[in-house]
Amino acid sequence: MKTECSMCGGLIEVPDDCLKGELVSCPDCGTDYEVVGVGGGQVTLQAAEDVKEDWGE
Amino acid sequence: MKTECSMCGGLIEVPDDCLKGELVSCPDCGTDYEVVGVGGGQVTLQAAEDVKEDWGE
Amino acid sequence: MVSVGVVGASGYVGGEILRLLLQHGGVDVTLATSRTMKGEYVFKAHPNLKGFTELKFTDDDPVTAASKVDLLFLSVPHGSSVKVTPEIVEMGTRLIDMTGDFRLKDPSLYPIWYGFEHPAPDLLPRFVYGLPETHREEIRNARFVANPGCIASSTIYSLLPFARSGMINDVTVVDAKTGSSASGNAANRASVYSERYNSIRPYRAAGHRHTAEIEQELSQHAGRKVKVALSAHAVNMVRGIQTTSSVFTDREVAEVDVWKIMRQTYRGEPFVRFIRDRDGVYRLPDPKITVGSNFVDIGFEIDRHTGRVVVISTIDNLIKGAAGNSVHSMNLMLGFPETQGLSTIPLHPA
Amino acid sequence: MVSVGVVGASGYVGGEILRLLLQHGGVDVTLATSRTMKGEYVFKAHPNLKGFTELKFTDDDPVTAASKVDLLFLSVPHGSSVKVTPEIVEMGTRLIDMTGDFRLKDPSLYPIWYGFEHPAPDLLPRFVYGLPETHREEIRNARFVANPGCIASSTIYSLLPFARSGMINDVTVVDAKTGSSASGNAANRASVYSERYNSIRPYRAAGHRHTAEIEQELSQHAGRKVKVALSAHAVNMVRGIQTTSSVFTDREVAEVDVWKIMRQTYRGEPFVRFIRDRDGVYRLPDPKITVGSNFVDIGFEIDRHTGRVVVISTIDNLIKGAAGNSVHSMNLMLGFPETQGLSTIPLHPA
Amino acid sequence: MVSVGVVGASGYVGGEILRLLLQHGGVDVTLATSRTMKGEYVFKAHPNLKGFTELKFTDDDPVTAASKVDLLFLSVPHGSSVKVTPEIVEMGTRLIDMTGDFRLKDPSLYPIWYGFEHPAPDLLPRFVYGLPETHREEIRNARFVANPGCIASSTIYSLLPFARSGMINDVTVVDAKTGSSASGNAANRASVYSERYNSIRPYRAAGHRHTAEIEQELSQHAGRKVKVALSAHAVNMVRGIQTTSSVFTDREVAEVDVWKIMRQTYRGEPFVRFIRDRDGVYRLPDPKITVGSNFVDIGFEIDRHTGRVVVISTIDNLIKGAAGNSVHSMNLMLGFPETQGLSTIPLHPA
Amino acid sequence: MVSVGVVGASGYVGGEILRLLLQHGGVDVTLATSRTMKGEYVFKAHPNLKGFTELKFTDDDPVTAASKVDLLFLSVPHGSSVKVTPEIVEMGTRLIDMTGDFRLKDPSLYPIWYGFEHPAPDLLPRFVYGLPETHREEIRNARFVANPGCIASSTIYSLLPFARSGMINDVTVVDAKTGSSASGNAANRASVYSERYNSIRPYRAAGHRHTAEIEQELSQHAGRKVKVALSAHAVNMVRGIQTTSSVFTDREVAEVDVWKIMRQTYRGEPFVRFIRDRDGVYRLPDPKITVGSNFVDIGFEIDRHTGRVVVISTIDNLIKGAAGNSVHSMNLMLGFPETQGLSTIPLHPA
Ligand SMILES: NC(=O)c1ccc[n+]([C@@H]2O[C@H](COP(=O)([O-])OP(=O)(O)OC[C@H]3O[C@@H](n4cnc5c(N)ncnc54)[C@H](OP(=O)(O)O)[C@@H]3O)[C@@H](O)[C@H]2O)c1
Ligand SMILES: NC(=O)c1ccc[n+]([C@@H]2O[C@H](COP(=O)([O-])OP(=O)(O)OC[C@H]3O[C@@H](n4cnc5c(N)ncnc54)[C@H](OP(=O)(O)O)[C@@H]3O)[C@@H](O)[C@H]2O)c1
Ligand SMILES: NC(=O)c1ccc[n+]([C@@H]2O[C@H](COP(=O)([O-])OP(=O)(O)OC[C@H]3O[C@@H](n4cnc5c(N)ncnc54)[C@H](OP(=O)(O)O)[C@@H]3O)[C@@H](O)[C@H]2O)c1
Ligand SMILES: NC(=O)c1ccc[n+]([C@@H]2O[C@H](COP(=O)([O-])OP(=O)(O)OC[C@H]3O[C@@H](n4cnc5c(N)ncnc54)[C@H](OP(=O)(O)O)[C@@H]3O)[C@@H](O)[C@H]2O)c1
Ligand SMILES: [Zn+2]
Ligand SMILES: [Zn+2]
Repeated sequence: MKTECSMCGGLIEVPDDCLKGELVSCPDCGTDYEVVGVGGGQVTLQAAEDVKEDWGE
Repeated sequence: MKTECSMCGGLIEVPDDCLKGELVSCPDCGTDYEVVGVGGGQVTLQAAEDVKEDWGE
Repeated sequence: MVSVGVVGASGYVGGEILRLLLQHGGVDVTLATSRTMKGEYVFKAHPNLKGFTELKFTDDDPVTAASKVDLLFLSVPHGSSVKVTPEIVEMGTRLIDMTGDFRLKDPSLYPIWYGFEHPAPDLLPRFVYGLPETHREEIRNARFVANPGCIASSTIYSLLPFARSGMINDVTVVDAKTGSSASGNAANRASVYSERYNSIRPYRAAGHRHTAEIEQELSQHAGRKVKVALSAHAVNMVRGIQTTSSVFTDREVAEVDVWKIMRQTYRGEPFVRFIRDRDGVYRLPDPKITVGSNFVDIGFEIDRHTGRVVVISTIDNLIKGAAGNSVHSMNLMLGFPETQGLSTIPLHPA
Repeated sequence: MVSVGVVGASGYVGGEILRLLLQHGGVDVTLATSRTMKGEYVFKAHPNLKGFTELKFTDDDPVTAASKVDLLFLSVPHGSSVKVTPEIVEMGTRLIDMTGDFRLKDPSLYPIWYGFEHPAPDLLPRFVYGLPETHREEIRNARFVANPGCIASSTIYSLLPFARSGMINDVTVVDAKTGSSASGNAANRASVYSERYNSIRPYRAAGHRHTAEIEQELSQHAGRKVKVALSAHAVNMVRGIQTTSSVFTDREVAEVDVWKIMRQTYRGEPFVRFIRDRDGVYRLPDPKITVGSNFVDIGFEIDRHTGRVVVISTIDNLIKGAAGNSVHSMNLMLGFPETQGLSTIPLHPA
Repeated sequence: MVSVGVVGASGYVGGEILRLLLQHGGVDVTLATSRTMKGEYVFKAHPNLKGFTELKFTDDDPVTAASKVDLLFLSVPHGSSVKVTPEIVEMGTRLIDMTGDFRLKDPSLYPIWYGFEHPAPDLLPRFVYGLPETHREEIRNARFVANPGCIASSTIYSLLPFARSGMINDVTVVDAKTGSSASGNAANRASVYSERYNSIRPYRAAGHRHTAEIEQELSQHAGRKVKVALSAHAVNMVRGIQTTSSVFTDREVAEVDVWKIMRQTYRGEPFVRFIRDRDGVYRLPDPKITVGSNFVDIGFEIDRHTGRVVVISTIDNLIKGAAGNSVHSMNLMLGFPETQGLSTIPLHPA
Repeated sequence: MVSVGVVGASGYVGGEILRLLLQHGGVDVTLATSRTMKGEYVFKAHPNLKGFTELKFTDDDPVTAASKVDLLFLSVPHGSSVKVTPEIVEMGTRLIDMTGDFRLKDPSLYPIWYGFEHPAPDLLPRFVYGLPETHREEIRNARFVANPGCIASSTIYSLLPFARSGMINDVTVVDAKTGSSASGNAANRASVYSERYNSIRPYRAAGHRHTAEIEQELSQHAGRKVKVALSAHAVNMVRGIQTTSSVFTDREVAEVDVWKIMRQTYRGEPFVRFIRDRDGVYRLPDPKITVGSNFVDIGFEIDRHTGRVVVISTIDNLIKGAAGNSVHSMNLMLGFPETQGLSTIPLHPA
């Protein structure tokens, strides 16, 4: 099932059998989301905390 | 104190206060030695086992 | 099958057009000219083509060449197209001109940016600026296309969403980094490997010609005069262009705002990729992962400290910046599927 | 459509197999495993694939992976295939193993060249050495293929005509130069850019593992024991291998003789090119014009002064030296046209 | 002879300090620490030093190290200096700190740019910002020096004449291109050769830490708040930094004006060269001809179209951007001739 | 002070001689000639020298040049020295000839290896082959020195211990890899950056001229005819040469035996380093850590499988392979300490 990224408008693929608490990320902008609601062929996502790792430069 | 490498003839620097069991290596050929005897301003070395690590290629 | 020819086919762009056409499937390459390599196999200049064609260079002049094919790519240096193009236009052969000679609409810009008075200003309106994403329908109906400059197209792709949305103002600073193939195959002191390896040569700190076409195109979309301060550097690689643009915005913009205008501008475009990630090795566009393909990769970062959006884009100068874009135009002009012959995945690592 | 999977898909060879399969048209890539990147898009490891797939890595173990597909590519380090392969063989899933674990027929060679006693010597005969040019029919009928090593295949292609014709004798000296991707994606002190740039690292002056498979394959064709003195260097580039071999011949050979055995050996082969010219920039094989393709380019020079033929060949280590060759084998195994998905023209210049 | 030590001596900057000191003639290097290479010859980490020293690494902690020498170079990562420096300051050993931990005067900037609350804000005033051209007399009298960041120093050298003369206004846009050694010797996915070769990585499009020290130093000279919009890219080479700065000026400036402020600022400076030529291969600064030396090369171009001066400067990040500058400071602190050990001619071509 | 001049000073070797002499301290460079850059500052050709000299090129012909100095370096292409040297020899000015025109003792070798009949065979005995390690005393007393070829000197350094000890037999296979500067500054299709980057060009698979001088020098030491099978490749870098030699020995040799002959041959030599380690990144010679210095780095590996010793050596072709060696000779000829001006530590990483 696909849902729209609230940051960039990209399509995020979420497995049909996903569970609350699973993590997904947007292929376009890299925003991480947590699945906070499932049901009725719909899924609700909440942006996870943004921990940007250092590139090492 | 300096002693000669039995492999390559290079000079190996061994600290004056070295102890038996200490490891030293030859700056020219990389052979590792264990200090097996000390005394009288002299030191006896024995080549340590050659464990060549992989370069990762 | 449609027959196409390439004039200036011994050059780097010419060679790349040949490579794409030989894999295209819809056209027949029947002519490749070179003044210096007449009679040689084209793979003498382009050794990669060995095994794919036994075509030989002829020294047909451009006008003769145009008389022998259905569509002609003219891939010669700036200033040498305009000498022959009027006659070709008259003849009516479909023409895609890789030079800058017909890119500018305002003839008065030629003396300023190119250093010559344009000898055929009346022909300028008959050429379409060959950027498919902004001139798709015109190209479909065009007989004469002026293919964009390589730094120009990378810059325009970056700034277009900002121009369209009215976000752009003041002067936008653009820092361009190009590989060596962007300056063609000429052998001279400056192109010698020993001099260019390990170098970052600021070969045009100011006054780069592409400024003119960038401003022309962006101003159209912005509905006001857009100004660009472009500095171009040649870096230690052969292919690829990266442009880093500082767009100063009046009001503070959020990431979501930028995404919105990016999507609006490029929805459905087959050759635009967005590259932006929070971690990993490739967080923003890098020619390393674009080269070899017809993509323009675009990404951005917001700089609150100075009120700008840093927009970064990369292309393969010989493909999206030249041959690929022109084959895209050819596809539009001749009614082929837009992406035919252009969907190769880039290599990684390479 | 046939479903295929890749184990070790986060690696460089795994990524290249994915790239080729995504453009192949005849197969469905349904599985890509990584122990460390589970749940990530494959384009996180292989950013070039962005826009071509939304597949994500799973962490299926190799045996489970084998149970889910029609054909499996196993692209993990040497020594880790042999631990899981017996179970896969039992299951019967078609398998192309990229490691050296099943390349040698003589189990006694494993301790000498690989440093381990082979745990499943009885399986060795069930694997075909996956060099299509020499084992085409066997591969067609194979379920289990051991794909050749990259330096090995470049060397074998060079020396095969000499082995077959009985010209080879004594020891043949082979100098190999490889790009960095030949050693995979591991991050360690030796693979750091600052250490490896501008370097020529003689990383295996003697004792290179591929010696064993080179001698095995050539000896078969020569009908006598062939010996190879191989020294391998890592040079300043990412892709490509060049091997320069000194073949000492008993009797004086003429250019025409060498051409004859070359033609005899490679007539009709779709992925072998001969590169030999008297002038121009590319007179002998150079990875620069091979990389990006599935070609092996072969050329030679006769050295009367010392009675040798210098044979030079180049391949893209990730394509003809790995992923391309394995897809070629897959085509044979599954009945696709041999060249399907493998006919890309290399880039020049790049 | 004065005895000096280096903490973090296995790193790239540490190694470069060792190289310079071993050729200096006035000091004795008696101590080089590494936590991971204790007991190894320093040439194991720095193979270039083979034949020049038989010194071995110790794992003395920084405070112990400070107790054993007359002057200590602290060449460890950001954030790890501040943990040990207070104790060293108390001890009174002369210290040159290569990190950013004591470069900023305003402690409130640390959380913003470095992500940590400064634990010893009272010590900040006791450190001199170690840029000899602007703080020469202070350094002469200093016991504690905070050596500038590499991109920071290149940028400051470029913009200083404009800051001093009051020409600078608004935001100055700075595009930085660095070699790989600027990010140290750490092995990780991003530093692997195969990933970094042929790449232009916009590793800090906005928010680069050096922004803070650049603004601090320039504002002092300008007598007003100077703002800098810095974007940093890692390019395909090991050593060298180039910064291209767009200085927007209120009034139109002529070439002669720029020369004047350049001369005023840098008259008599032994390590500043002006690079500006109308023809030839090297018309503006290029790391290619700076690397290996302690020079900062500066040049400029005037862009009337947008009312800016493009100022370009290059340094060797490990020398003028780190080790060389710190040895320059050491010379001042210890009363050696300023240029001792620092006058090597760069190589060309290389 | 002694005055010295350089003919062909616009070239890469000429520029490197200038660089070394400007830092030498014992001589005055009073003359630098170029036919094409008369009146220009030498730093126009050699931008690294900016700040170190205000010398300008003259177009004095070589003979006039010789009349104005105490010692002349002749750094022009092969074949153009012999046209002017007889006159200079007559004049008696000390001369160091960088070309191959006076390296061979046997005039009959010139047509074979250089393609010309030697016009002054009687002068050949008056030149000393300028390899200080083997001809030290002769050079001290020489007026005329023929400086060795770059690949030749790297190869001779590798093989000398084997020749002297009688270990060498049959044909020794030598694989050479060189940077681009080894072929001078000429701009032509093959030297263009876009063509040479990322390339491994087997530019002389057989028949390399240096073979003749290698065999001449080694045969002298071996007391028998030594034969060398040399293949030369140009790789992707500017400076540095690596030669990998396969020395086949009659009887099995042990590591300790090789060390013994290495020590015997090079005891006390200031510019020879042995590079051989069991772990770490640099286990054998690599140009990366030699370039910029006057060292020859030598290492080896024993290959029991084929009964050979693989000997590897690296030099900086412009220093130990040319300018450095010639300054070493100058030091000997003029009574300076041998190492004066030549003891720079190479850079790492770079
Ligand atoms: N390189 C890029 O990335 C790029 C990108 C976009 C646009 N372009 C534009 O594309 C055109 C071709 O560029 P390129 O990079 O292929 O250049 P190139 O490698 O120098 O090739 C140009 C070819 O044109 C021929 N030529 C040279 N001077 C000529 C003249 N006065 N009249 C007719 N033919 C002449 C030459 O072939 P013979 O001497 O054998 O006849 C030469 O091989 C240029 O206008 C360039 O600005 C280039
Ligand atoms: N590179 C070449 O040119 C080339 C050519 C011919 C053949 N080969 C062979 O192809 C195979 C793959 O090479 P590569 O270059 O792709 O190497 P690579 O880049 O290092 O990738 C190997 C992958 O295997 C996984 N892996 C590592 N250790 C493993 C273990 N112990 N068990 C299971 N999986 C493991 C890793 O993924 P995770 O950690 O994410 O699971 C890694 O990404 C090797 O056998 C190599 O010898 C390589
Ligand atoms: N590279 C440049 O161009 C440049 C320029 C200007 C300033 N700098 C600054 O100079 C300093 C050193 O940079 P570099 O490039 O030399 O880095 P580097 O190559 O990473 O070396 C740093 C060394 O410090 C040691 N180290 C690492 N973490 C440590 C810790 N937590 N505590 C104590 N020691 C630690 C490591 O040695 P062991 O693990 O062996 O102890 C390492 O070799 C940094 O602050 C950097 O920002 C660098
Ligand atoms: N490059 C190396 O690594 C290396 C190593 C060992 C020995 N060598 C030898 O050193 C010599 C110089 O090599 P290089 O690399 O410096 O070559 P280069 O860069 O081509 O320089 C040679 C210079 O000689 C001048 N020249 C060219 N043709 C000439 C002629 N016919 N008569 C007189 N002058 C001429 C040119 O200067 P103008 O045109 O300005 O007069 C040119 O700059 C060669 O004999 C070479 O074989 C080179
Ligand atoms: Zn998104
Ligand atoms: Zn030893």
